[in-house]
Amino acid sequence: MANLKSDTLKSLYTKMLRIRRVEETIADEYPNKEMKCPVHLSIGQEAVPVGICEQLSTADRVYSTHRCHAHYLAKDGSVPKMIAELFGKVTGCCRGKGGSMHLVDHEKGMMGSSALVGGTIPLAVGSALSFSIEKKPLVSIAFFGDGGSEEGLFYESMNFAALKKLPVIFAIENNQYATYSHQKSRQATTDIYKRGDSFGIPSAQVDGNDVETVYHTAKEAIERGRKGQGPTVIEFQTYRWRDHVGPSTDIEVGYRTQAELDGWMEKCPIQRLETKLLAQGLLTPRERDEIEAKIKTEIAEAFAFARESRYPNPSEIYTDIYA
Amino acid sequence: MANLKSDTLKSLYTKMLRIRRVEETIADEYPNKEMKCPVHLSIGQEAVPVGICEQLSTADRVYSTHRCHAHYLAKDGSVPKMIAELFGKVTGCCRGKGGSMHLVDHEKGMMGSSALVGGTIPLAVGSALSFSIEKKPLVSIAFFGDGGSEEGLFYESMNFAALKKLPVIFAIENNQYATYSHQKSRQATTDIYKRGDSFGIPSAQVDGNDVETVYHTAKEAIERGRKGQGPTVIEFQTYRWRDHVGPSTDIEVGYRTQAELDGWMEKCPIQRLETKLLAQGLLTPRERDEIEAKIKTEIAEAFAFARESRYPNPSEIYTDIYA
Amino acid sequence: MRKIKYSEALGEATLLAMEENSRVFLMGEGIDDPKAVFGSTLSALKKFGPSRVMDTPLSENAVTGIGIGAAIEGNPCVMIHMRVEFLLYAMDQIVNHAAKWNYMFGGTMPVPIVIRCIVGRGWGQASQHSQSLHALFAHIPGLKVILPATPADAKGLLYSAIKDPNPVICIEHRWLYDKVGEVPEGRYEVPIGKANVLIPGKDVTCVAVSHQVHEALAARELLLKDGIELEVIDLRTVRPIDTATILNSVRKTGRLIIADTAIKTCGISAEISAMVTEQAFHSLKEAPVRIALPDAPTPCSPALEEVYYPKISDIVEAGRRLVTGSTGDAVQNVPRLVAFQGPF
Amino acid sequence: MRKIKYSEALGEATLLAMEENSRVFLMGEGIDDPKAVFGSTLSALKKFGPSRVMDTPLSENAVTGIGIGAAIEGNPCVMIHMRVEFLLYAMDQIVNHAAKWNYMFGGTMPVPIVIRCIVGRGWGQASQHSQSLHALFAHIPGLKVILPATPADAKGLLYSAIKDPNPVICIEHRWLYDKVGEVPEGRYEVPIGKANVLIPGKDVTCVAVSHQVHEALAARELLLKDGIELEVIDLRTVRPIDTATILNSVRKTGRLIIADTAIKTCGISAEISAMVTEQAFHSLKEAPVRIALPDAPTPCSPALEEVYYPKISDIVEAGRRLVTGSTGDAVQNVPRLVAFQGPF
Ligand SMILES: Cc1ncc(C[n+]2csc(CCOP(=O)(O)OP(=O)(O)O)c2C)c(N)n1
Ligand SMILES: Cc1ncc(C[n+]2csc(CCOP(=O)(O)OP(=O)(O)O)c2C)c(N)n1
Ligand SMILES: [Mg+2]
Ligand SMILES: [Mg+2]
Repeated sequence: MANLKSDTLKSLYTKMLRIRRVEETIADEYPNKEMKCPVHLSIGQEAVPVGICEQLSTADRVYSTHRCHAHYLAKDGSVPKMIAELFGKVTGCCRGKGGSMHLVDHEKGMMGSSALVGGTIPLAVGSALSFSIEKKPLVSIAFFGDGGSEEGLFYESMNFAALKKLPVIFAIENNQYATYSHQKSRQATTDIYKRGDSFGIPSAQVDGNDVETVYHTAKEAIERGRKGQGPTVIEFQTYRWRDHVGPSTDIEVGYRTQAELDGWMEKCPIQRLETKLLAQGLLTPRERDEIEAKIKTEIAEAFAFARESRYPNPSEIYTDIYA
Repeated sequence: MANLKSDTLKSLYTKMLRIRRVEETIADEYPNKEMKCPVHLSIGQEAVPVGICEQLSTADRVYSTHRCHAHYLAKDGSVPKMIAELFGKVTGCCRGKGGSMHLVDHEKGMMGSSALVGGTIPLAVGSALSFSIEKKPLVSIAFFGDGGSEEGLFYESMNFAALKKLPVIFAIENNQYATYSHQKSRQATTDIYKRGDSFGIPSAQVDGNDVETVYHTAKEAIERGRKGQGPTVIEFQTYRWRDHVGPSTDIEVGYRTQAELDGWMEKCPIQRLETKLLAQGLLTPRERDEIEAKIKTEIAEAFAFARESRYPNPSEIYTDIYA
Repeated sequence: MRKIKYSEALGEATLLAMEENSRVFLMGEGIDDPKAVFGSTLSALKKFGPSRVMDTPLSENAVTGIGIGAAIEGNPCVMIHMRVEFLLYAMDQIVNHAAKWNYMFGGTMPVPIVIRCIVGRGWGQASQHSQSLHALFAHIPGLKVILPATPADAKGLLYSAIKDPNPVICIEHRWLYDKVGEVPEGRYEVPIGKANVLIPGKDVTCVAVSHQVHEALAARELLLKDGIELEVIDLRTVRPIDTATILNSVRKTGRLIIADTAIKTCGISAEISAMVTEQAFHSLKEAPVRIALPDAPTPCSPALEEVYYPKISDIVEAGRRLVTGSTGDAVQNVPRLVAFQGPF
Repeated sequence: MRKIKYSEALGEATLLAMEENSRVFLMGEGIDDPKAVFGSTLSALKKFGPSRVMDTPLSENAVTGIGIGAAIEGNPCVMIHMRVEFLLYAMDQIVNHAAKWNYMFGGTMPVPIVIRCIVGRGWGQASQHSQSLHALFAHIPGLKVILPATPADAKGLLYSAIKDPNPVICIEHRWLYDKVGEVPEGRYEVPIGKANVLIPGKDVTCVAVSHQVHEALAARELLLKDGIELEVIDLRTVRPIDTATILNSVRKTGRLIIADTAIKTCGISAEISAMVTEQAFHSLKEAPVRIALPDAPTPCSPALEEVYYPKISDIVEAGRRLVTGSTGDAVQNVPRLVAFQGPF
């Protein structure tokens, strides 16, 4: 594993921090009831989308899930369009039709996200099939959770992708929980990646809270895809800090312990990288503050944009049902 | 592997032969158009159902597929009720409502078969779940093909069965083809059983044309199930001699070669056992002829029964839609 | 009579059926978690624990099939999906298997499964979490399909469904869960396939489904101010349909409004309209009116949700139009039924 | 004009679309095998080979999703399932994804996929291989649903469907495959959403779907002997429905028969009846009549199949009843439409 260049490291840091601050602001603002849609926050899980998407072009594709904020932002989705979408405004990335679970940016290669667990896995394989047919050296990423890996779609999709040697990466964000059920109460064996092996797909399990590891593992997979060598399965171990849905923490619900959460908060992917960059002098405290300030402004502007934007006209109910 | 007793061997032989002769007669009679339903023959594949079902009680369960004749007969289904069903008569095992793809005998533990590939896999797991809830030392068998193993249902079912340690055996009859498509054009890796491994399920691949091997492999799996140690995956390698559907051979269709078929016909499960039994003096030519004669009479009687039986009354269309 | 919530009534029916038959069990994703399907599995969970209130993997298709298999084996199963959309993963098991198993096998294979699922509405749940899909199941012989609209029916219909030897789809609207109403204690059955004349009226029949029952009741009050009496019938079951109760009413009033929570085209409202026209054409003074969703997926934006869903005033205007030939002035003082607020 | 088979017409449309757009491709189980979906993929296979006529694993759900994904990416996909029942494995991908993707994402995500599937009938195919499920799809905004009934429409509608930027479900009745008819050569489009008045008639309108179109045409001949003129309309598309053509006809005749290949309850026949009653109530002389399947799964036995399916004589009797008030004597000389004989 070659060391990453400092530019890359800073970029990874900035992107993760941006996602964190956007989601924290959403959480803070949520009680005002301006964002009238369910929100599934990725706070704590920023390293996986950022480590992967950093290496993608806009022609490479990402498909996502109900928990899609981080994927959208990592794939360079616009913050104002995202916030406007959460506000249900016509300036949102879906013109207000989708909401928090359905962020999209076709031009950036963010192909959408589904509220049906597992539902986008085959769609991502479909993009990869298209790349293969058209002989384009592009890759497609299917992001999904440990819960999503229980859907039959995952296995059918792996078999197809391996059979046709398609450039798709099955990027599993294993945060151990589906809503309030632990993986152990849902899966016979918890090493999800081994199921990829059984289809002859190169598969790995890695620390999903270390953005550099994510980057390196994804790099290999992306290269394999671009070279026409087929799919890769990567299981990223990570953890969700907030409630399954909504802005709050959820220890009081009783399905997990504060100790477990604390343990994972110590592995904060942003803090880890920041500590290292500061220690190695690749980032100065001042630079860090500048980044923070820039993000803060960006977010404030995005919220202002969302607030000022108008709602869609009632007639929009009937537009875009068909292309 | 202990040697089987001669009674058991003769029983296996007789059951396989009975299935073979019943299906050959169906094939011969089919052009008369008295059996107005699609028939999927198992000729060449008799060892798997017989080797497994020989060890089951009527309280143990079997779920089957479109190719269900052999499973029904191996589970002691009645020949007259089967032929009457193919004739669409009210004396059939489904009162004429099901036909060749839907043989059933609740009292014998033959729980039905589905024309949807993969469709019965979870149903068999459901029986096993019931046994587990009720703490009964019984097992449930899901028979399906290499094609069926491509359905997401298989993986979802394996995970569930392994998670809850259910007494189900996933009995895969890998005859290499789904209709006219070879396994290699449908599956990334052809060792289906390895996918069982990836869920932590004891899994094996064995010669499905050697009834003794089938017997011994199933024995272990059944014991494991009865002891509450969970599911087993067994991939049986076998081969279909006739067309996917209908009574004929199908070399002229062009998807497989005569040489391939010939190779497998040499591995005829019945011939193999017969040769051995005769050689070891466990069966005399005279006994063999008696078995043949008895089966012949049984089949003739079954066809006569079917012919003489009446069709269901038109009003039966509306019966049994609800229990 | 004591009053309880719809969610509690569901819980009572479940507990009762589980107490009476020790083989009844519950399955579903996270149904044993602290939120207990908005409280509806709480009492069962407390009393019988996770062995009979079983958490499942996110594998709707196989899990539904496993429930069907266990039901065939003699363990009546209550399968719970948090949204009706999740059933679309299991359509094959429901339509090709559960609905056919007893018929195809000549009456030897009853399938005592209940599949509970929830219809979402509001708070921007959007296109994939707000569909009302009962018409899909109502089209399939071999299934029964119930939509309890009141706490009493939640108990009585669910209880009947669990005891029914056939596959029953039980569709629960999310906005009903917190509704409070009188519910008989103890054993309480409401027969599947019987509609309920909630309030008689001589002028217009309104056959309403699920949450629309409450909109119809509110519309009735408003119409009374115009001197129009709406007879409100809670359809309760969409397969089989209680044609007799509907026809009796329409033969009396000569006018029919059908208020459904689903898309209009090919919905249950079409079936009721066609059936009534077929069987009571000469009693009809005017064409039946369908109040249902427009032919569009559900949008997320609150501005669009607001216009997407039919309103109480739509029923009022339809009633006026049927009786007087005109929708009249804008409807005043329309109550706002309690809307569900996020985050879920 | 030269005559060709329905199956060949499907093949021509496919080939044409593939020649015009090199990104169009076909997927499905065994579609590249020697039987080539009853011949309908043969010409495409010969010309473009298995890279554009792609065999797939038996994984209907993912494969449908993969087709949707490729379509979104710009490769219009024709997905082929040998029975409409197999689509039930893929309902989530079709209803929750394909039908919603463009809407949910504000018009940025068209899904140019055609999903072809076949309806079985006869030769004891029984409950799981003979369903007519178009009403399930007709209920879903975002989908288009076509049922070509003639060789010409097989070509024209399928061609239009492949060029359409939206998900189109194309439902083909197995008994139509060998029908021969005039089919224009070269580029030939039939617009989706337009019904076809096949033969005008002044007395009774018959809106027929798929194979029922041919039964309606045969019934027309028989009714002429009674001096009754049936106007036969081939509905062609069940979403969106061409209400204008139907209403024009009913406003003229005042009488309506709907002949569908599916179950009656909640079927497309209910929608047509409800829609016409809603919009042309005062033109109707009698209640619309629905000719459709009884509320039962399909039985296997030939004795039961015989009574299960509606007959040409049912349309004749309905026509007589609408005009004269009585079904009259038993209908004589009813033709037998060619029935499909096994083994598949
Ligand atoms: C098909 C389907 N089943 C169930 C749900 C309800 N649901 C929404 S999110 C979720 C948990 C998903 O867990 P996982 O895939 O691990 O993703 P995470 O939420 O942990 O990111 C569930 C069960 C759904 N939306 N879709
Ligand atoms: C869900 C579904 N998909 C496709 C079919 C069509 N079909 C019937 S049998 C068959 C092949 C099945 O192959 P396999 O499972 O290997 O069983 P085999 O016929 O070889 O015994 C196919 C594709 C079907 N009946 N159901
Ligand atoms: Mg998770
Ligand atoms: Mg096979």
